[in-house]
Amino acid sequence: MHPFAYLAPTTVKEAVEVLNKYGDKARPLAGGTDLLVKARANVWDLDAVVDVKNIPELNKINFDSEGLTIGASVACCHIYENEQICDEYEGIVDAASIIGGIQIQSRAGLGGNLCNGAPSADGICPLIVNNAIAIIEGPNGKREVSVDDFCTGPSKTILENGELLVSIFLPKPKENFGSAYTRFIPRNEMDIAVAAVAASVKLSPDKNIIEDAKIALASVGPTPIVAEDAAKSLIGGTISDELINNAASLAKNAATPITDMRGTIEQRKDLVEVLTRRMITKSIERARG
Amino acid sequence: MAIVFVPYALRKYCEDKNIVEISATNLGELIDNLEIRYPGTKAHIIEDGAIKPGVAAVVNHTTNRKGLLEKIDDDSEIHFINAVSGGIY
Amino acid sequence: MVATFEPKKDYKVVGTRPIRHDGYDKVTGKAIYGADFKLPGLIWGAVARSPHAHANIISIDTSEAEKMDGVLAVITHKDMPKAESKMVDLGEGSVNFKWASEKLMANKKVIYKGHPVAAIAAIDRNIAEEAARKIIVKYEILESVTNVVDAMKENAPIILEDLIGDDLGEKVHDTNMSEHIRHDFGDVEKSMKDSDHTFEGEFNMEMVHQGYIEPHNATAVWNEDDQIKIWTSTQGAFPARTQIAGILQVNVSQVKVTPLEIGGGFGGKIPVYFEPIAAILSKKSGRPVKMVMERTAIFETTGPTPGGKIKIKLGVNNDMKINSAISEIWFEAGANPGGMIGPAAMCIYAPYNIENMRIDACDILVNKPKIAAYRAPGSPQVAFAMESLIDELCDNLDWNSLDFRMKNASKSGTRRGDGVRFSKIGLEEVLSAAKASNHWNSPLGNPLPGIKRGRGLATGYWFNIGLKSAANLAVNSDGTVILTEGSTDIGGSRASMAMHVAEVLGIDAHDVKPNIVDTDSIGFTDVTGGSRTTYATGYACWEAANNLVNELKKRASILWDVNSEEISFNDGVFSHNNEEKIISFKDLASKLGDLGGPATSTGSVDLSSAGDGFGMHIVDVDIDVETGKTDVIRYTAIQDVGTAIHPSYVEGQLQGGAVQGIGWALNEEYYMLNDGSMANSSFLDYRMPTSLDLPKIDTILVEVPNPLHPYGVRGVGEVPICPPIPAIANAIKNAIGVRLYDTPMNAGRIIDSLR
Amino acid sequence: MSSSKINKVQISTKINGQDYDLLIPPYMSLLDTLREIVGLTGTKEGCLDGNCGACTVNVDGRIVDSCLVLGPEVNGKDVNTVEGMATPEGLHPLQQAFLEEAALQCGICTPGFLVSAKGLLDNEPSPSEERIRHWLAGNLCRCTGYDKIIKAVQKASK
Repeated sequence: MHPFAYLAPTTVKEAVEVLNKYGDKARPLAGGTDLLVKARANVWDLDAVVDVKNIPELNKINFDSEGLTIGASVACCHIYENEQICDEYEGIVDAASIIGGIQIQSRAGLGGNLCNGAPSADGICPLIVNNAIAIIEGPNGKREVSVDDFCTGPSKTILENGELLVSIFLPKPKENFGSAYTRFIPRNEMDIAVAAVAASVKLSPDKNIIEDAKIALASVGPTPIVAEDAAKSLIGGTISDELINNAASLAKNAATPITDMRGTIEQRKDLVEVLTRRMITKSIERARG
Repeated sequence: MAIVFVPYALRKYCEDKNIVEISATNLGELIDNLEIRYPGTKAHIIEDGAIKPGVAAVVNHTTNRKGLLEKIDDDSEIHFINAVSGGIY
Repeated sequence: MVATFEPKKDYKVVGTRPIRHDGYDKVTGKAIYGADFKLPGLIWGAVARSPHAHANIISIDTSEAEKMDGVLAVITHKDMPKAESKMVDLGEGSVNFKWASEKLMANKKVIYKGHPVAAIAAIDRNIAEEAARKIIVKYEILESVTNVVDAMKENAPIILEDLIGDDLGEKVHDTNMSEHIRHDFGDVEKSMKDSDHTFEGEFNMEMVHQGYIEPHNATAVWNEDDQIKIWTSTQGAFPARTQIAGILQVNVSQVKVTPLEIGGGFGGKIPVYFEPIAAILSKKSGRPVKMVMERTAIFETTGPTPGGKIKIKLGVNNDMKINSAISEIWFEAGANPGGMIGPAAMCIYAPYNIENMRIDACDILVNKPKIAAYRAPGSPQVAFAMESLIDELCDNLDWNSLDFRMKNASKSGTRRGDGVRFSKIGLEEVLSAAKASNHWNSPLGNPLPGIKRGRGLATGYWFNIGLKSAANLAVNSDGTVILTEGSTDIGGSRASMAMHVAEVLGIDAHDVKPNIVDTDSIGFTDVTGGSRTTYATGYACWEAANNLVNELKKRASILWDVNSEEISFNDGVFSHNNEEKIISFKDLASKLGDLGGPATSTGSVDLSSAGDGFGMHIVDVDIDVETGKTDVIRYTAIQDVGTAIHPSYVEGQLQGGAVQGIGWALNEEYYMLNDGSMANSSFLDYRMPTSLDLPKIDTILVEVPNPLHPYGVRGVGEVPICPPIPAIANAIKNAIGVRLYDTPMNAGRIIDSLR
Repeated sequence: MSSSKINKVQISTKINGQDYDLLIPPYMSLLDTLREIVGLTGTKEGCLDGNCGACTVNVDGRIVDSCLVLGPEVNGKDVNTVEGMATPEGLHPLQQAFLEEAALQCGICTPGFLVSAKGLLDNEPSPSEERIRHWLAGNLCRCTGYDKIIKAVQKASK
């Protein structure tokens, strides 16, 4: 591993300054579960690692009237141990409780998962279906980016050198909203998704019509995929097996997987269909309460 | 006489038989007598005065541990098979 | 003649469950494993490895690495002692030291990905690893082959130019096939033709790894007097010494190997990897050198057990008897010869009494790591093929597969595939226990909607080896006994060794203090492997204990001034003349100071076999028919264990073996890319089972004592990895109605089979 | 760049209840800090990428893979390892249960399992079998098939 310095700024400003100074030779350290693996595998030759866990904004979970703000270095365990998050953002909790094992969940968080930008990331699709916004600060100030647009390729994101993800904002769920996330893995834990699906729905007051929906797919393309056609097909529809199956089939069409050690194109596309059906159904169940 | 199960590779030296009977009191003598009766066999079993690397001599149920000195009885059966530990190193 | 023993029932120590002697150290973190060992002045070694699976080395430039601060030595193949290319018999196998040496440090070409090309010693591990990255090697990349079919093609690239293959006794040049053997008995062709029904199948398996959690490691000191000291986690200090001496071209007496605690091996820690390299780095740097292997390299360059192709054809008659069997086995050897075709041939038909049989088996080189032993090497593969085909024919002919197995079961006198007759075996008892088991007699129950449930069973066999072991005993004045032995304790064997001694001496298991010592401190002892340790080293302990009793009788004879032959010993008490004079073992021990001084004894054996072992496993699986996900929901392992010395650790062997087999069956594989590299060389993607992937593993210990051991011990460690793969294949078939012929039987394959 | 050009950093940390001031390379993992600097080798290296759990330690009440934590990150924190489980009065109930249930074979994964299981029982004294299996999924054992490990944790549960 290339020897690096350890820096632990206590303000966002300081962190941005130092990240900007080192350019691509520095990375923020939150959970470290991706960073240290990549440094050790010589994927990155870093001169500095910037531990961002001492910056208050990055460590906070905050609810207000608009929604929920999760600091970029908040670990998964703090997410699924938070009762209000468990009540309101079930799809997010689905993901937070299956990333790695308990040891990983003590450290890894959604912020790091997002910045790592893996096509198989468990955390990103649930953020997408919850309409999450990434709050970023950099040398040129603050900007907000929809998580839908955050990833640009395998391990590539819109983050520029010197920019720091500060937090993720999740709008307050509307009435009769439900979200869910699942992945297919050969083992029951400690595995990388062969294919994964997040879904969210907002139901009509009588809970029979889908008023809004969003579907996102992981591990079946170079980035998380927003399956727009599938979601659109649900909107305005009365809940039925046919409606759900049709959306699942459209989601399958949206998947652009490759064949690799984790699965084949055909297997992954089929899984998308199965998992989409299951996640829409689960979102509806949750929305109905 | 002891029964020798002829390894497939040696059957061409043994009139295509898969079993031959040889009398001997120990394994070394048996292999010598086998060579007298069926010339060409010994070189496949013995090298530098010992059983070849990779060959295991089985007397009755189990691999013998006394090499060429292993006692042979009249009702013994002898197999020459691949040494089990061939893959160890 | 080989001594035989009548089984006993009224043991005092054998069959109990004392806490293992090394347990306290291991649960408190005090035990010293290889990587925990430190010496004054210790420096670290690291290796530069080939990124290619097959390439000629054009040049190696070490100058940048040598310039780095903190680097103390750099070596390449030029620093490796040169050995002749010749097979050398080591007593327990054979080795070509030229190949063995070049496997550890490439000479003119690299033949597997990760093949070491240089090694560095530096003041710390990170500097050594960084220096390894600065070794510049120019390669001429060659086409690689990573499966047996490609390796046997007409124009396949040749991996070892100096290999002379043996094709049924004929020499072959320019080949990747190192050996083709055949066994045949009876008239296979005619009997096959005459059979009422014939069934055939081809089975393909991917290479898998032992997956021990502890990385390979070694610490070496090459002293100025050319005495070499090695501390390592090895399954056999003596076989390690033999290999190290051979590769370094020194006498065995110049090498002292101290076995430290070992974190799993399963056969994979019999070969040496870092030990000779660390020694040469020590010689060059003048410092003790420690090396610990990274996980990727462990997958890419150590261990695995062969994948390959197995074809079987069976002829059966309407009386439910197997009439004829023909099989062909092609196994990967890795990049050097010496795979597992011999044992595969021994095992393939072992559970069945078949009059007419033929086996062809080929050992084939591929650009993958040289395979090492892995728990019953060769047997799980052929069990998958044979036991799957047996179930297939039973399905087709509507026969109960357990009854079919009973009807054809091997017994004493049955010949296995290589022609050798079985001695006393317990297969029929195992099958009866399976038939009577709660699992077999329980209904399958109803799965959740969308899930299909199935049950499968299969047998497995391993022959269990004997070989050499030594043990020494010394009596303490407080009546305890020091036991010194040479079998590295990989799973609780210290306890069973101590129990062997305690049973003879009539003392408590904890009054015997077992110690595992270096190669200068005990007689030659073979590997902890082959399911031999409790059998052979236990036998040596038993012998040493009996010799100690005789020695102590002499001491009692001094005490009582009687003839020692008149003294008897029972239940820990020496007596003379119908108990007119008696003294306990402990009391006598306290008086030894005045009775001739310390009492010691030794035991030494060279045994032929640890008694053939058979098992049967029963498994229930749930399969999600939409995703192909398989969950093992119930599992029972039944096995003839001879006599269980410490039943807890015997059960543990059955459970651990079963779970390794479950992983092999469902997910584990070397997923190879076209460039000859392994794509999934991490624990993340290699996917060994976690605790959440498994149910309880129930065990049924069947005890048919082995007459070749004083307490009836049979080898137990390897049999349990043989049945799981076919048992799961049979359960999958039972659940979804489709049979899989390839491993791993992962979700993708299951879904494909349903399409 | 060689490591000698990177300045070492000073950290103050509590390990198994004992205060330590340590000078370490900034890129050194907590695992290596414990093993190489402090000399606590009970915590084992298995994979160095967070997939085996052999290096599990407890930091401020949470179990973590110490191979994925930098030494400097535990400045001011409370680290507990397998060496801190037993007291002068005796073994921790989990350690005792592991011995009695024969829940270890080679023992290399045992420290990680013990620290993980303690992390569970400290907060949930009576977990279900399913919960134990889920909690321990980040710890690989290749020897035992987990059966006896689960039994041992159940035995040490209340």
